[in-house]
Amino acid sequence: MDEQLPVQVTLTEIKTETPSVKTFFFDRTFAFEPGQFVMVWVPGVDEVPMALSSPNSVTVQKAGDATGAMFDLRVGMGLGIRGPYGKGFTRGEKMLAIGGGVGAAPLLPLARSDCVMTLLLGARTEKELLFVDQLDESTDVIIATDDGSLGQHGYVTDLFKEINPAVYDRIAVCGPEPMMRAVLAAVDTIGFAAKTEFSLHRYMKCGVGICGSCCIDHEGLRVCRDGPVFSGEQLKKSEFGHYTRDASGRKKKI
Amino acid sequence: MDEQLPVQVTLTEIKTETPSVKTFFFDRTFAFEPGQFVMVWVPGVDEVPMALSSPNSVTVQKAGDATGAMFDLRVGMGLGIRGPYGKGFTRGEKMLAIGGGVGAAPLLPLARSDCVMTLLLGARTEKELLFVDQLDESTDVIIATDDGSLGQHGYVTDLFKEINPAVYDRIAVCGPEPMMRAVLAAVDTIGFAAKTEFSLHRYMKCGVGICGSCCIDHEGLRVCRDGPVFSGEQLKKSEFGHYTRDASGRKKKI
Amino acid sequence: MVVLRTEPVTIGGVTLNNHLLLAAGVLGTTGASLSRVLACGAGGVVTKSIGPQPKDGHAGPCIALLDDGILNAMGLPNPSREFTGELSGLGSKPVIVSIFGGDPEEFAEVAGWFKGMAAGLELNLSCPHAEGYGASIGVNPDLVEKCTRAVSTLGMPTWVKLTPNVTDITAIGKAAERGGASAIVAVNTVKAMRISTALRRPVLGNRYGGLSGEAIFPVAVRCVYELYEACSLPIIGCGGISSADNVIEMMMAGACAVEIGSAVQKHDITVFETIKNDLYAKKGIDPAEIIGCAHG
Amino acid sequence: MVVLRTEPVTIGGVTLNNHLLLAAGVLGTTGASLSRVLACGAGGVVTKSIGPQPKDGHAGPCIALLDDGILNAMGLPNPSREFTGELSGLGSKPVIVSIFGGDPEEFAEVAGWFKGMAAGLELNLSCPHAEGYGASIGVNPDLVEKCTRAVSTLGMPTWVKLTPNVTDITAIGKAAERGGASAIVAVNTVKAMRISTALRRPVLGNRYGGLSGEAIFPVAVRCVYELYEACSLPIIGCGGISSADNVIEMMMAGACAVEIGSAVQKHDITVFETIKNDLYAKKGIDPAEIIGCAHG
Repeated sequence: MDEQLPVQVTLTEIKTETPSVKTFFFDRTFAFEPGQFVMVWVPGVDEVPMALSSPNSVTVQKAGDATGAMFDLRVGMGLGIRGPYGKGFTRGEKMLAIGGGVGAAPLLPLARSDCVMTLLLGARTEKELLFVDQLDESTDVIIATDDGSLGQHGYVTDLFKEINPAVYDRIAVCGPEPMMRAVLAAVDTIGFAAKTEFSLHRYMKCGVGICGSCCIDHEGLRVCRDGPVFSGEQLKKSEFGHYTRDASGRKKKI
Repeated sequence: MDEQLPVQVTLTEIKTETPSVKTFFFDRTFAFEPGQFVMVWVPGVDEVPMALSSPNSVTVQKAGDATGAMFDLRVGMGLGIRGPYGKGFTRGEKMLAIGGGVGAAPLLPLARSDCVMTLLLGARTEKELLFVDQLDESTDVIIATDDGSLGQHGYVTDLFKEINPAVYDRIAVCGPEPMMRAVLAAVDTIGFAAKTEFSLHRYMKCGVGICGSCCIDHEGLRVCRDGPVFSGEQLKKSEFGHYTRDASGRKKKI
Repeated sequence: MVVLRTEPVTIGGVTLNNHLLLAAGVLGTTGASLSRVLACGAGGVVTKSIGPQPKDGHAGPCIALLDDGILNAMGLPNPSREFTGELSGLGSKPVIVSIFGGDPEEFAEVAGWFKGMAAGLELNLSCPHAEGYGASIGVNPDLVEKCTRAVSTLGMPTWVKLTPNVTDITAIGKAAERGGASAIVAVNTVKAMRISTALRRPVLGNRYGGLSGEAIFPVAVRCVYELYEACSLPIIGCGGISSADNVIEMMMAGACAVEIGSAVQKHDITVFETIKNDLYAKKGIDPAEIIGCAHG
Repeated sequence: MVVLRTEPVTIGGVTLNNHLLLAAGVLGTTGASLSRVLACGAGGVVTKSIGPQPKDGHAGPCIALLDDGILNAMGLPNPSREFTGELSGLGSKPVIVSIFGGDPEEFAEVAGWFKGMAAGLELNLSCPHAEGYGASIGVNPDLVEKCTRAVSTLGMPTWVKLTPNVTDITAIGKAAERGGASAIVAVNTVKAMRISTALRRPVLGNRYGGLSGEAIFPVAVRCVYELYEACSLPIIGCGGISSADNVIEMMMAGACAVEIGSAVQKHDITVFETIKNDLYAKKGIDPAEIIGCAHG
């Protein structure tokens, strides 16, 4: 197996990105492919998967005990990290990226690798838009907000209807699952499902493909090892957008 | 550690060399340095160290339960072998080799590697001389027998007095310990102790330098790992030639 | 290298496609995952362990990957009775449901949910006793016998998975036998711990965990060997098996079949096909020729 | 990476040159070998186990080298009382004599031979009871207490080495504590077996053996951790330690010092210097700052 005990990192900077999202920078870099995740150990609390937003940062929305505990951490405190794990985005040359809310986190390193031509960025409201400035430096950003406070009044799926998908070789999507499901329907209509990849989020315990907590129906694909990035073809007939499972394994509607 | 479980070999030929010595040929070759030994597992009996007389043979004198059981084996039967272990002879270019009884066994591969100019070979009687023909093919053999039935009437130490040691760059000795002790005294007198190596035999259990059964006084050198080949300088002030230890670790005079 | 002939095999009342089962707790969470592993060549699959109430399991970290094994403390997460819904798509496939409970009544209750739904049941005894002080049910022969009987009386094949964390595993094996077990599975994980010297605390959220994988293979072989001498039940070996040679070794120790878990992490799901390629051949021998042959 | 300050340390009544001891059964057969290991940097040395009568030990093979450990069944070979002659040249060096017996009387008898000759005694409890059916003394708390008391009353530092092959090692630790032990050594080898699939028989002459080395390090850490919570005695960790980080981990679990055995086979006698170079520094911390710190 080669020993993969967590390595300790010390927090060097904590940046509040939006009212519900922070980026935690640490003192070690990890070589990773955009879309891969690390298992982050908040000592004394829990260990949860988080997407790397750069070689030395994770960007996180406060959502449960572990992320809640992280939000109470200060610079100089420690975390344990193991990984990166999983299958990241397949890189194209002229990509379209679609991100919603904290889903923009793994799309930032993708954009910074100079393969994304256009990025459709959505959030509920202007304040919740993530990484607008950073993304602007690497790609063309088109914005939509649910409440119209910035950019188009509506969803990224509305933006998608207005662009010409044919100019892109691949599409990368990351955001709330209902948004991603809607994008899958849209790309499938135009025959782009195979060239579109979605980064899934599922409850994980081990992160390395053994416990089965993150298996999705109906092929039994493991989000931590066969994903978290999947193609639209893989997801079309899956539970994606319909239900997920909780820590005990019980199904929960999305 | 890298797994070193015994490998199975099948006996392909059993050759009676002398009334008390047999060579057992098997169906696998082992890369080894002359002087190294293998741990030979006689299934259901014991596991004991034996010198390799060639890449696919051990030459053995019947001396206890394990060797006794080996003498009852037939072609087609199996043994377990692990190794080779230990430090073999340092190769010179113009070596003198001195062998007594079954001690000639590790000297055969040394002679066959074309570095031995002269080999002094001793035994109690002509019938107990080992590998005379084979050695004759690779080096100049001078013989002594205790009873004078062949060659000089006397010991290899007598032969040693009659040769000129200065023409040799190294000396390799293997045989009964009293014989080897006498040779050590002789080479030490002429300042050759550092260039002379002796192959020791001690009771062994593990063969890999952990149990301590084969440690010799007074430096605690391990015959299986620091030896079995030692220089005369290492042995001068040791138990060599004086006492050994039995399976329980009690001292026994030689 | 011994090779076996390819054939289905019936052990402890369950007919398997081959001798290699997926061990409990490894990818056995959903019907889809169990199907996938069967399609990847496993001869049978054991599910995650199902208990009387839904459980989220322990706080993480739940796993630590070592050089020669895995340390885990999942904490028996399971959806309880809802799991029956996962089995409907598996029909008559060789699926064994792993179950646990805090006492014989709970074992019987959980077992009852799966009657007619699976090829058999495997009792996970490495679970806390309802009123115990942390010691697992599996260390107490009397409790093992009672829990086994509570399930075996329901009439389904009842395998009992033993913990190696006992002074005398043969006493536990005999207790399972008295309780009417159809087969013994040896063994579950070895109680262990690692500490992060960087973070100065145990690497697992639960502190203690179970060690599996290559590190415990010699312990598992020894347990199978001891149980083969002490008990008359068929034995299924489990613990660090990752190659065809390991399977043969387990059989020589006395096992009729094996369960594979940690190797699925190290070598991925293709490990079943890999082992099958080395293990089976048309002209292979009948395993009966080697099962227990190391007892000479 | 934590580094410790360089200093002698007194544990369980014995003053050691540093925290790294040679474990029993490894090169501890002769005074010359013990001296050599001390000269190679060990802070103390434990001898081979000495018993009431001379023993040749088991028929071979006595050892099997695995990828991640060693399996051995030496069978307690020892020269018995004659061993006192090996100690005369060691003077006041930190030498601990490992002893065993079949009952408390034999333990006391053997211990008596070494009074005034060694820095302390370590009881090897992984030996058969004189009238037992193969089970070792170390699985029986009552016997452990009696054997410990029989030796501790003689007044020498008395370390008790526990076997991990029990359901509850804390019960054994407490028994040793009641018996007057000066320190607990955790742990001896894990009962295990390997079978040669080529020769179709166990690789060891004795069939069963003890597993040591890296494979059992997580078991040893867990035992030290459990004993640190259950007992008040100083604990010496043993089992698969081969690096400075392992030493620190053992200390965080609760150990004051460690014994090293299998690593001497894998890394040779220079392992003590290698670990010391990584472990100690002039500006290192007092180990007391980390001993037991993983108990948070």
